[in-house]
Amino acid sequence: MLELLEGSQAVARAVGLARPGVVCAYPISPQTHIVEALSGMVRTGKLANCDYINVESEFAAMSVSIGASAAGARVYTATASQGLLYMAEAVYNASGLKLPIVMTVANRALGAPINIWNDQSDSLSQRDSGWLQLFAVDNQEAIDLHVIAYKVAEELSLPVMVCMDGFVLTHASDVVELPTQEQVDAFLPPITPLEKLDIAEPRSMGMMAGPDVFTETKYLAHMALVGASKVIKRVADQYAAHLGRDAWQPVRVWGPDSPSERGGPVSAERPAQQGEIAVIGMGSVMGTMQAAVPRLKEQGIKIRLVTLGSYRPFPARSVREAIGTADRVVVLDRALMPGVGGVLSADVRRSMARLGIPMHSVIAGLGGRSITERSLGKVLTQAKAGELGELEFMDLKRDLVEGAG
Amino acid sequence: MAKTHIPFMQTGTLVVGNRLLDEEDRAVQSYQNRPSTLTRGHRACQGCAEALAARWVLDTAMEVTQGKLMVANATGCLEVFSTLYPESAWRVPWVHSLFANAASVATGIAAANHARGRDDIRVIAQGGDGGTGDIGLACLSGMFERNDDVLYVCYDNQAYMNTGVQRSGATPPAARTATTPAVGPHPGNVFGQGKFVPKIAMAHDIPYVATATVADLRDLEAKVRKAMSHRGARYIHILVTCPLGWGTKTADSIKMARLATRCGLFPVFEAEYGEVTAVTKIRSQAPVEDYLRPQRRFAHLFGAKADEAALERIRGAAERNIRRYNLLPEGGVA
Amino acid sequence: MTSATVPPGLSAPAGSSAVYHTGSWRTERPVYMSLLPPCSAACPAGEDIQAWLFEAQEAGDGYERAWRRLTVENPLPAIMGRVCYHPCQAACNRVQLDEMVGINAVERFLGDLAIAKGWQFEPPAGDRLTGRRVLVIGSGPAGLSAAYHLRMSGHEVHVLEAKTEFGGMLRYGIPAYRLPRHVIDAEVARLEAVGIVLQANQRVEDLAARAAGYDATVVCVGAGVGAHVSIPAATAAKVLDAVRLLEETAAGTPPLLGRRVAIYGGGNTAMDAARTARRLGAEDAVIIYRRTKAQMPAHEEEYKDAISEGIRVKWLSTIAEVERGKVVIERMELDAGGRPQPTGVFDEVEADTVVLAIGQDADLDIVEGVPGMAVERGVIAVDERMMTGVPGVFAAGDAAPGDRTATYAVGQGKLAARGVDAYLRGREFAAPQRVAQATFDRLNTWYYADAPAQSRPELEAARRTSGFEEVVQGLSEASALFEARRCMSCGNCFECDNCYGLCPDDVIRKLGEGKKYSIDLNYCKGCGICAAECPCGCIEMVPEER
Amino acid sequence: MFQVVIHGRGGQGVVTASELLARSGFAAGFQVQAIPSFGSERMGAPVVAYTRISTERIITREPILNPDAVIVQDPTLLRTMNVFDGLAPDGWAVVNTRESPNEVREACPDAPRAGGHLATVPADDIVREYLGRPIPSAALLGAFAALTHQITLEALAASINRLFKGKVAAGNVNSANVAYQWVLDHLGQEDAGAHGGIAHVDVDRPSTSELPIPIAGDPEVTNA
Repeated sequence: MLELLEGSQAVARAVGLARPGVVCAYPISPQTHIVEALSGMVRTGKLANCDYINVESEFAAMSVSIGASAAGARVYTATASQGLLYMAEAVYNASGLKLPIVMTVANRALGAPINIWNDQSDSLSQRDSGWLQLFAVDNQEAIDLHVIAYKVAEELSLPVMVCMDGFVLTHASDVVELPTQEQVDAFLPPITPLEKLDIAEPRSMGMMAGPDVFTETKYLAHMALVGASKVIKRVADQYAAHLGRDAWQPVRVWGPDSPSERGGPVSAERPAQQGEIAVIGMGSVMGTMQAAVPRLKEQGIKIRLVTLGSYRPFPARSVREAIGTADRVVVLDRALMPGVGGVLSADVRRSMARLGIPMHSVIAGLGGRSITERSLGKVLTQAKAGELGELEFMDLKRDLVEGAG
Repeated sequence: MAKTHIPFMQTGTLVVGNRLLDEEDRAVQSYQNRPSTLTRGHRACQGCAEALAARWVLDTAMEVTQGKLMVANATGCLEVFSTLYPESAWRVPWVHSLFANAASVATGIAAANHARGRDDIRVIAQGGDGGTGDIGLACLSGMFERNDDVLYVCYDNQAYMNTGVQRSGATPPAARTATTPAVGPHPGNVFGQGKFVPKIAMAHDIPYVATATVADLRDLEAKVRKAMSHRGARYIHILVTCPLGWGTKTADSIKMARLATRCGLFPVFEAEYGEVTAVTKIRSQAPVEDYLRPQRRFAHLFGAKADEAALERIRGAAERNIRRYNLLPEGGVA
Repeated sequence: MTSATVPPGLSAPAGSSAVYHTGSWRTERPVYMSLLPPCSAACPAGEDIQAWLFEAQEAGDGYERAWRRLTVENPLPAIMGRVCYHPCQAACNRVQLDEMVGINAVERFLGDLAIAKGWQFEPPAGDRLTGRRVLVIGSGPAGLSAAYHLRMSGHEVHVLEAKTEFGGMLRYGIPAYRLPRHVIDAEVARLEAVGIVLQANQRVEDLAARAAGYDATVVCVGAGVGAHVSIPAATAAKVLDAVRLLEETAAGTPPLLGRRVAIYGGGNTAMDAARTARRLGAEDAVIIYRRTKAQMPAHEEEYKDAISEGIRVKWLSTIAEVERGKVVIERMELDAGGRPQPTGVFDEVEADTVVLAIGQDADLDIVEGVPGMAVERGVIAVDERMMTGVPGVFAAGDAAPGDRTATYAVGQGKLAARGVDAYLRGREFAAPQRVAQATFDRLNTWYYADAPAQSRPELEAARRTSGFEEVVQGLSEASALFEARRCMSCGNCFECDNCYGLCPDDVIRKLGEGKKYSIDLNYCKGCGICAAECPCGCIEMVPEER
Repeated sequence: MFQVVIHGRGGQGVVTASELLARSGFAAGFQVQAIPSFGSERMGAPVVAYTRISTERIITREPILNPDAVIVQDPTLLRTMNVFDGLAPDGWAVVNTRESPNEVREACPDAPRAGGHLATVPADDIVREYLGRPIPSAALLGAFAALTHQITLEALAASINRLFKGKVAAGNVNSANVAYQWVLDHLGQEDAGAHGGIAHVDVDRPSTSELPIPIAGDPEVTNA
């Protein structure tokens, strides 16, 4: 049933359908509406057999999640921006402990200067944390992704960040469709943790590892994420099949000639080819980008969109395949490594190292700067013309920076 | 469990076991088949009172809960010496996450148990003084303020021993640590205002707060029992001797804790809902010097350069405790 | 690494640390000791006091176990519980904490309880009977003790008593108000019950003749002859010795003493004589003693009891002359060496009778002229196993060298019995090993509950002097138990579980009640807490030899 | 695709208006999208929200740069910012003010020039009367319905009743109803304002029976 829902409300309902046992969070914009809604669902009993814990910090939120997950509960939390950094120590810990926590990151910029608006600096800063990071393009994907995330997390015994652009998605009302409780129950059985605190079989979790075994634990963590790509893909396909409709994909390729309006996985779409520009990005910017494509096409600029739903693990092979023989690659990067360039660009560059295709990193929409079809069009026009630099800051106000510093 | 009057039994409840007592009056530590929740093979230093206190606390809790217990442990000596992979000295479902978050992890465990209707499984969080009162204070306070069903136990050895004896918020004035060396015009730790976490705990009006030491097992066991008889947030703060950090003989770990209480520097009491309800009176008062002198961390207070002014301030602290908690028995002499 | 693969969460099963042996860290190891407590060290009868108090502490059935443990060494607890001067208590470590443990009173409690309950000794089992026959001459404490221990060793024992009733000085030297006769009867009867044959009215004149047919003989004839000094005395003056006074009183034919009695001497016998005189009707009994109170040999308790019964003492006085109705005394003063010296100052004390309590001598008629038998300083010379110069003839008690107390006699009787046993079995006599003492500094007295001593109730003073009713009443059970529990078990594990409970490394195993503990040296780090916190000091840290 | 920008101040229900508008479009079977542009604003600061109504799936996430219609919830904004930025000359605008459309045009050069494309509504007066609180959103959406016909008054009433209950719902529906009628009554009168406020409104107040949706005294009736 289609509904008009604010993204946060939709996500809260999706999380509720997954029947978590413990939800805890600390308020930070723009994640608040999600946990507010969940607190209400727990209070009213709509979400039964669930404890909602109001904690005193994000660090505590992740810590409570760790405890609850270690005790075998399905756990949910949400955060953003500074909150994610404040919980960073526990973020790494949760993945090290192999706890299948699902956390929504309502992507937001990092200060200073303090800024509450959307970019993706926060979750991307945790790219090495050992968590899976899955991105939603729109609120429908955000809904689907939360259900998928639990299934993936629990199958892999790894924590998952579901990343959705703050405000742009969390606070936007869209027409979406939630799966039914029956559908989710059938898809997502009760959690059976690989390992948990168990009075019947007491074990010690979170032990110290010496030099003799630490490398091996990290190797295993690496291999677990490498292997996760297949699991993610399978689960996403299962989910779509289960619901009988299109749903989130770890990598989606789209062009004006795509058989489906949202595009499809690499296997179902042709890769970019000569004469085309492959545009790679994550999150809501890819919606706006897609909207800009028809006008660009009119200008003779052929675009193939590669939308990454999975950032960690990074689907390098799919990205390489999707790029195909494109003339050039433009990465729309919502996060910056100062002194280096775009965060996502670095991953893309690594995956296409031997392709010999020029790549442009476009830093776009930092701190809530609007990403417009017009600006995207401008960038791609420049790209087509070979005028785009290797690293560009979209809509940079030159007058504000020239002479500064 | 209320302490009951026990007729004269040679050693009464002063010793661990007493064959003259009825079975039900005996300490859990005296049970031949006690849980030994923290068992042999751990790598604590010789004479580690923290290891001892932890076994006491958890064995009692295991007894009370009939084995339905889960434990969250902060980073620190207790964690490091007990769980170097692949060997764990714990015989209880146990998890270590981070330094600062044991209280929150415990909250999560309790919530998970509650959500699946297993409130019969109880949760204990434990950490050292740094993990509790310094870096972990926010999580601890949150757990208290929400009145989460967790017993938090702090093993206070008065410094960051795990990292090589640096000063913590619980380090006593004048004590030498690696970061408060005994040099300069005011050697050792500063005379600050102190941070006594039990009083911070009491400020949350939680159901139960108690202090204890490793010198009085029965008192500690009774307090753990009492704590476990309450629901909600509870806190027990245990003074544990650290031979390494204090510079004491390994065999003197119990004696030093005893002297800490006998001189009044460490008050032993219970508080319920923010009010002190019981005080363990000083059985036989000792001068603070008796407590300080055997500790190398206070060596600069004695000898050729005896720091009488510092000693006087420490005496003052002991007297203040004695007055504040009414530590002397009726008649005022112990 | 012990695990084949690294588990995903790097977890480990409970208690898996057992594979890690921390015992290699140790430089000292704790060792459980059994040390000689000062009470036992001081007990002339060699009682393992700590051991039987340990049993008594448990009350109920523990009393009988305590009594049985006690009577392994001393068959006369009801008697000794009354007349022993309990050097054990003077040695008791608890004196340094609060007050000594009332061991003697507990012994008496157990002794009386045994009589009341009719507890008997276990006679030697048939397979332990040796068929050897031993003659014991004298049924005083030494003789009874020797007879008991010999019997328990499986020998046939025959006791000959010169007097009409058994007990020797217990009966004839100690007043009934201190040692009621039924108590002696009961403990003697118990000895007869295990097959010891006692015969009264058997004065032995010819040792060799009487010893014929026995494999060994123990001479325990005591020291029943009152010592005399030469004091100028008027013929009308009535002078008798304390031994006679006590003996005749005991036999029911007390001598007439008159209203005022002077007793000469400062020992326990003097106290007994004075108190007996009061009971026999003397209105005034005054003790005349050459030295000061501090030098008085009488036991403090005996002295106190005497004073509380109205007995007076003239210190630093000697009797210069006895006249009718009075004695002339000379005042003495102590010289630099603490010895009394006459001053030439005289005084008079009214006295109808003078009782001499200045010592007793052994009655050595029996050994006179026996070839090989040596008498030295008025007693029969013996070797370390109490054998006289005559092979197979042993001596014990007051007739042998050593202290003249009933308890010492019991101890000597036991020693002689061991000597006899070794002699009969042709074994080397093994002198008892002296082990390290449990001194006070070894204890951790923090662990003992604060508990001052219970004193035995005493008969009101006015009632005391009116007869020979027992003055010092036994402890009630509660009080006896209290006293028993005041024992600190010096140097001997009493299973307080401190080592077990206070080990930070969980390396001590409790083996079950009565079985004590074992230390797993694979893990013991040698911190020494167990030794430091052992209340009774029975754990010693011993350096590791590497 | 019909794109609407709503300007107002924090606390005036701008975000709610955006959602009500989207919801009303959704009720009519359209694809919709409502995006509030959040700041760290508190009560009183300027707020803008965007609503798209379309027959096709809406994939863009950009802010609306060239709206088809602008709703101005607070008249004070007219002279502090260009609320009509990007609006096509033949675009639509609803302004909460007692001024006449031409008075608005005078102050704002980018305001719709075309006759009948700019409606001014004394929405504050209306909601003061029918709602009792200064949240003019529903009234302005009522006016918007009358002006643009992009949504129906019935759909708006249904959306209001979905979001609110009881007296608040009834007050908002009534306000929307009255404003709707106001626009019908005044559309094309480019110089007609409501300078007399609600008193002026009262003079020409239509009888309840003439309103598209009967005025509800009893909120239960409205909810039903």
